Amino acid sequence: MPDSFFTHSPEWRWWIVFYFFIGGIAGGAFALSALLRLFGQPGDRPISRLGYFIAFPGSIISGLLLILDLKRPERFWHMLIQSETFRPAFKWWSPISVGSWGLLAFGFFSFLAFVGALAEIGWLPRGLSGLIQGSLGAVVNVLGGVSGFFLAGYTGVLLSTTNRPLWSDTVWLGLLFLVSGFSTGAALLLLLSWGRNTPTIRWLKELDTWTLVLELVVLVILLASVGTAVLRPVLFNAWGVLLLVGVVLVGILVPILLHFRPVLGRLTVPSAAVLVLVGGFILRVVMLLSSEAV
Amino acid sequence: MAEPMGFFTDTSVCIGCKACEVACKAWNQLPARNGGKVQLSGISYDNTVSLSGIQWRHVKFIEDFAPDRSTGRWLMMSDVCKHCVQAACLEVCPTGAIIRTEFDTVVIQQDVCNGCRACIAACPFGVIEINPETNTAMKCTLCYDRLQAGMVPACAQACPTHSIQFGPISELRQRAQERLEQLHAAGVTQARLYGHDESILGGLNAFYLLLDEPEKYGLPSNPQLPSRNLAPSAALSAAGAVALGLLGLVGLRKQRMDRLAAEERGQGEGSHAG
Amino acid sequence: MAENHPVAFRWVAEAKRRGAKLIHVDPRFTRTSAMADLYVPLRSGTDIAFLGGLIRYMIENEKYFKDYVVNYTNAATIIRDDFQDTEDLEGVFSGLKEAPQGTFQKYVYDNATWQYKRTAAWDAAKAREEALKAATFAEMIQKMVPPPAEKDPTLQHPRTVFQIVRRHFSRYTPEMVEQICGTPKELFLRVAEMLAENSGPDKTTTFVYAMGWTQHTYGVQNIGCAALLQLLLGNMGRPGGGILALRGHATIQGSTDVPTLYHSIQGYMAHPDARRAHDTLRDYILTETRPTGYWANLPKFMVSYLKSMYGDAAKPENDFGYDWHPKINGDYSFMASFHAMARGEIKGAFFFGQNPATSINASLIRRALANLDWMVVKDNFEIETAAFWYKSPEVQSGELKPEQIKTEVFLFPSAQVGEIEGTFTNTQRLIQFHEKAADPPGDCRSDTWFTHQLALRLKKLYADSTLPRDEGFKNLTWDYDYEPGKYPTNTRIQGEPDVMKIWREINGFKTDTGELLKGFGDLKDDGSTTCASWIYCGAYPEEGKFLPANRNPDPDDKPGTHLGWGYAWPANRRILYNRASADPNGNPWSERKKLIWWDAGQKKWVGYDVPDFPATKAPDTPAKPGATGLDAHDGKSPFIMMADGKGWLFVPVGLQDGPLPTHYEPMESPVPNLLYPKWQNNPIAKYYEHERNQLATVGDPQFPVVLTTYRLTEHHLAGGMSRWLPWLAELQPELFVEISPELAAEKGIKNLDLVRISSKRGTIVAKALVTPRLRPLTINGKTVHQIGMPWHWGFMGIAVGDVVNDLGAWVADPNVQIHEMKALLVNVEKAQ
Amino acid sequence: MAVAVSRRQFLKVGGAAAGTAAGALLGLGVDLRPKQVRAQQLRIKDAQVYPSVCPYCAVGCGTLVHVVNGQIVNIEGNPKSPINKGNLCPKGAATYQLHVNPNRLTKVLYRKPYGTQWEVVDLDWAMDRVAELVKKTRDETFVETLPNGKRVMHTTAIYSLGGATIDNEWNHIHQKLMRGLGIVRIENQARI
Repeated sequence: MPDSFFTHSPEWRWWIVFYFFIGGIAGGAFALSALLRLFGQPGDRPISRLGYFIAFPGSIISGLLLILDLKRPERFWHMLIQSETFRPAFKWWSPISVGSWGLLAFGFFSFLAFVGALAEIGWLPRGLSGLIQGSLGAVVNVLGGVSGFFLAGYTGVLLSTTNRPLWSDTVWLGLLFLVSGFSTGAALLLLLSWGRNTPTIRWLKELDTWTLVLELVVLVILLASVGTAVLRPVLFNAWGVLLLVGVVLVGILVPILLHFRPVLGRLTVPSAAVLVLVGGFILRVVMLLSSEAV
Repeated sequence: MAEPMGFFTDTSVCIGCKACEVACKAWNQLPARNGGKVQLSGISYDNTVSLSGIQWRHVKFIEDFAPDRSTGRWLMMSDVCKHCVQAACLEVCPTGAIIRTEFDTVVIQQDVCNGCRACIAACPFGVIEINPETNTAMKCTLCYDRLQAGMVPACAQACPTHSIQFGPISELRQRAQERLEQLHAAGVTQARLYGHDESILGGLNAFYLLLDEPEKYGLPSNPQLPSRNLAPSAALSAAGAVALGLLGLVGLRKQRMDRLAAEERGQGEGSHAG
Repeated sequence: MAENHPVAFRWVAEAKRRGAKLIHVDPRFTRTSAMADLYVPLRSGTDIAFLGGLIRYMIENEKYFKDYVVNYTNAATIIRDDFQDTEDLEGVFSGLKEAPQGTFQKYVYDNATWQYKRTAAWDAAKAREEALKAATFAEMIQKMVPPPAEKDPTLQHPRTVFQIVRRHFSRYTPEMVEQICGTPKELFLRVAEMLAENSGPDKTTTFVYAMGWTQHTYGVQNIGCAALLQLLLGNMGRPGGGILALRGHATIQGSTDVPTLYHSIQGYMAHPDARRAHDTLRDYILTETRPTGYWANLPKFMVSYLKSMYGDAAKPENDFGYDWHPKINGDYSFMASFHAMARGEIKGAFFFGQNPATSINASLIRRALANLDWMVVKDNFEIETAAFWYKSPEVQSGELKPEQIKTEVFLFPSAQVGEIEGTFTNTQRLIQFHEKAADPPGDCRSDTWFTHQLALRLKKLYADSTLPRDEGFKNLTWDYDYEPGKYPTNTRIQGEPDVMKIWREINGFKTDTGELLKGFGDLKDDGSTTCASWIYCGAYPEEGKFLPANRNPDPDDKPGTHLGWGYAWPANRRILYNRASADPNGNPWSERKKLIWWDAGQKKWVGYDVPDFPATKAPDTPAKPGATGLDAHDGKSPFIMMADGKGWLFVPVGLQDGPLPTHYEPMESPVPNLLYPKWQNNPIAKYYEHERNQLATVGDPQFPVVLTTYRLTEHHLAGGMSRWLPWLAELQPELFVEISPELAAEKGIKNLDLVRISSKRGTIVAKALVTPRLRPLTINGKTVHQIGMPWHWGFMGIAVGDVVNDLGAWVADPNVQIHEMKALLVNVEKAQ
Repeated sequence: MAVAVSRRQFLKVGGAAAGTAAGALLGLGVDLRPKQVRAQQLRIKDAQVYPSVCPYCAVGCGTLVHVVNGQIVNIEGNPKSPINKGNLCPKGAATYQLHVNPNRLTKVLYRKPYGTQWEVVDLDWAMDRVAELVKKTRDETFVETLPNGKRVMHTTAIYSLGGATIDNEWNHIHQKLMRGLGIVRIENQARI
């Protein structure tokens, strides 16, 4: 029996599934927005603002979900501050520790960007739009983008840094979640800008398609790296079917197909986006719960 | 700093009486599962089933008989936290709740733990779980309170057959070696030690004498630290992030090229509206 | 042993570490088997066949310990010419006759022919007549001394015990053992060889048993058979030898010594009995005293006992109140009493820490409880017995209705061990004191408090009676209240008796000075001493010195007898008959096995234990012809309680069912008795007839499976002290039945399936635990399946389950009336 | 102490020897910080200790009962006892729950003849009532002599069962009371 089968389940269930999903979207969306801000055109701004509007609430929800998942939620601050000495608690080799700081950082930058975006559309004093413009904006975008990428990807690294079946039997999970976060972030942006057809949208569509291809490649490598000794008990069952149908078919292949063959007319893009989101969600469900079921 | 202390569990003399389980619960005031009202597991005489937040000692029963009963053994083993020298739980704990004590044992500080369960997923032996009464992660403390008072841990004191031996690690290792040699001399060639040296997680401060493969007892043959995956996993993710960024940039560049090309063609229709 | 007495097994593990070999003989592969060097399966209830085979092996292969056998046992003694063995009578001994009414038996034995052949003619009846005329008890006893028995130290005479034993066991060949027990011959022979190798001057073997041997209709003979074997191997009275009973209750030994048992009064004296020649004190003494050996002192024990009962009112002129003392007139044992209760002959009952509603043929017991006018239950939890009237299966099924049960029920909550001070006597006869740590909660009271308070109330109720029949009770001494000003102040409980006053009475004192007695050697038969329990005399030798509270263990290195820890009766001796640990000349048999020995310089016995022998009696002391007591023994007779000072291979008196053990089948058996086909069962076994107490026939096709019952490490008895404890309930939460994979396959039963188990008396349901630890055996060419069930469960508490004892039968051993829950016939089928 | 040092040295060597980047990381991943010492409160620190004996089987293991403020807080094996040297079986180890247990009865329960439920009654009342019943039944069923003229002075209509789990002192006074009253159906667990 593989060594990972002598372990106990941490019972990271639905709170964590949603956190990983939403955190991935938020991180991905911010990263996309940052790309558009740093390297795009002024015309890309509306979409990037949309990304900020997604990212900040996403970070708040992420934090809440994470706290709700704690068995002692009132002690969530122990992640950041040592309860005995009140000094900062940071262990770079503990993904949860790093993740907590990462989420905090992401929350901070996405908040700045959120404020900046509100300023851009006139809901807040115009001066605050400097948070996402100019050199200050560049700093916010670079750091926020990096922490967004981090948020999307560390969740997989966290799972791999255990001794659980599947999770710890591969080192590709972080990458997979990162890619998936990016694609679902893009999908949500596409969905929310339903009906528009701008270069930014086309860029997003294109990007999402290639990201999905990359996701499929990473998923295949991941499964191959896990090996059948682990796959048999973990995924050679209903979970595996869900992975194939829900993620590979519905969440990846069909959206790619729709990209090249827009058979649904005006509904093609949003449909594909919805499917990508569904697939991204199912990916988290399968990756977390199939291991939990062992 | 006191000398490293630990358990040597000699399964060859374990009679499966479960005194260790109850003595542990009595001393640490741990509740029975569901108030004691549980169902028969059907797994030999094991009804506590596994280590958990309220089960810090657990006796395993393995019935190993040939169909014609020409050979037959009933293996028993009292399982416990291994108090690894390289402890996975301690490594991943984000709050600092898990500490290494002056006895080289690993203890979860109950007033610090916030129940994130990283340690549960990290432990290669399935030792830790949440105690439903405190909602914190719990496991054997090697009776830290008793150790500080110079007392023997409750389970080791209760164990009637010296299957659970407590003492300084150096002494226990020597005793284990002697016992192993005694058993080998008596023809019990299957006997082996598990976790007595640095080969497993730098050494287990609760190590075992087994009468068969570790897997037979539900022990991983080659347990590792979770951090083995950290660097490669993080590196791949970082590379992925760079790749995705580049993918985006390529797209943006292509977009710009397209626009420039369009402008060159003199078609000024603004496509950026909205 | 590892199953039910894990801490005692500690020492087995220790011995194993030092090279000792462990053999486990059991129908089931248990946690003890798991630790054994050799596990030997056998069919439940065939232990005498197995042990008999070993006896034959030792004799035929001359593996017995000759010096020991010749000097220390009655092997050389010649038995009366008219004695006939089972070999002569095809399965019974001489003296079998029809049983009188009311014994629950078909036959009984007259043991007249089992006696030693005397060197001169002797008329016991005439001697008794003479004795009755004697002035003192000592003179009476003197007149009862018989002439010596005939002996042949060469053991060649055909009527020597040795030759009779040899002939008696000649049928128990390894082949016969295999056919009866189902134990492969090779395995049996390995046991025999290992036993022989590990016995002798330099080594000893010990036998350890529990209910697997006792709970049979020949339970006493099972133990006797082991004793016979151990005497042949020279393993009695020596360190590392003996036969150890693993008893199941904290003071089951104490409650037998200080007997809450109907058949005996203090210190193993027979209860005065209207069916025997016990009419007067002198009759009683003449009937019960063995004139030679230590029992010759019985008059002192008895008179001191009567003094403890009736105090100053017990005088020589009124036979020390003997006439006030009740006499028994029948079998009042557990099953007999419930039989009487089922017939409505018992009106009131007390149940103290015992739970009969889950005991043998429990359904019948629960129905019997409904016949009581009143009952008192005193326990820690609401046990099944207390709740029978609304919660029993019979009420659930509607057969009994609470509105129709007249019984007035009291349930008194009890104090637990940490809340009371007192003593327990463990299975090694060691009396240990436990202190009170805290008050019990609420209205919980010690049982001592209860009985004391009840007695004080009854004393008051009878204070004005002038009826002759109440005279005894009015004279019964009852002085346990603390002296004024001495009552403990750190308690809110009032009315506890003074435990040390109780001990004054148990230990005894001089009636004139009140001075505590130093030991039973101080006892007198003239009323100048009072002592409730002669065997406990000496535990409290002086004020402020209470030996059961001693806590001075030996240091780690030596000698390990721990004479300073607690107090073992008699006289703090740790190994009984330990004179046998030295050879006839008084030297240790070997250096390894030395315990006590004769020190010629000091002219006394010395060593690690208190000698169980007159301290200054030299090994070369000759027996005094015609003397009483120990003077009748020479210096080479270790077994001081026996009339001849020898270990009895052949038992002329004391056993109801024969002087030698004989294999019979359990009352319910799947096969006929191969050894003696004419006698299937113990001919004098008891059977308590009742319509709800039917037995299956031999090889009954409706009940083809052998059921054996047992206990688990995780629970205690009927569960009254374990099934209510969450920590224990979770360890073994539900009733199960252990079934071999072979039987399970045959019956289509899978692990954890619900299984119905039925006997001729009842049906219960349990979860299946299919395990290779059980195995079918081949008995005389026929496959016999055995199943096993632990009997801890009941319908109250946290861990609940059907009552396994519902399956049991009221059949009993004729000596001690123990039942036969270890071998029953049942049927097994899937429940759904 | 020497061992502790060599063990930590091992970790450093192990980390360095791993060579690869991942290996180095792994080495660093192990917590090398100095061990922490944290004072633990021993819950029997100020307890009074009473030597006792296990109430389950007849092995007679020595136990220690710890009491704080009049409450039993712990019961464990007595290391001094030559019988068990501190060891206990699961039952003995659970003795604490025999004392401190929510399922435990603390009041006298009484069920009237033909009653359908328990009533809680006063201890004194119950004792008085039992004494009355004993007297009544004894007086109604007492036999002085049998038809054959043998004197027996007993009643066989009252039955007392139990004792093997209860102190010797109780066994003594109880059998004395019973026999003093002429109650001869006295039994305990020894026979079953």
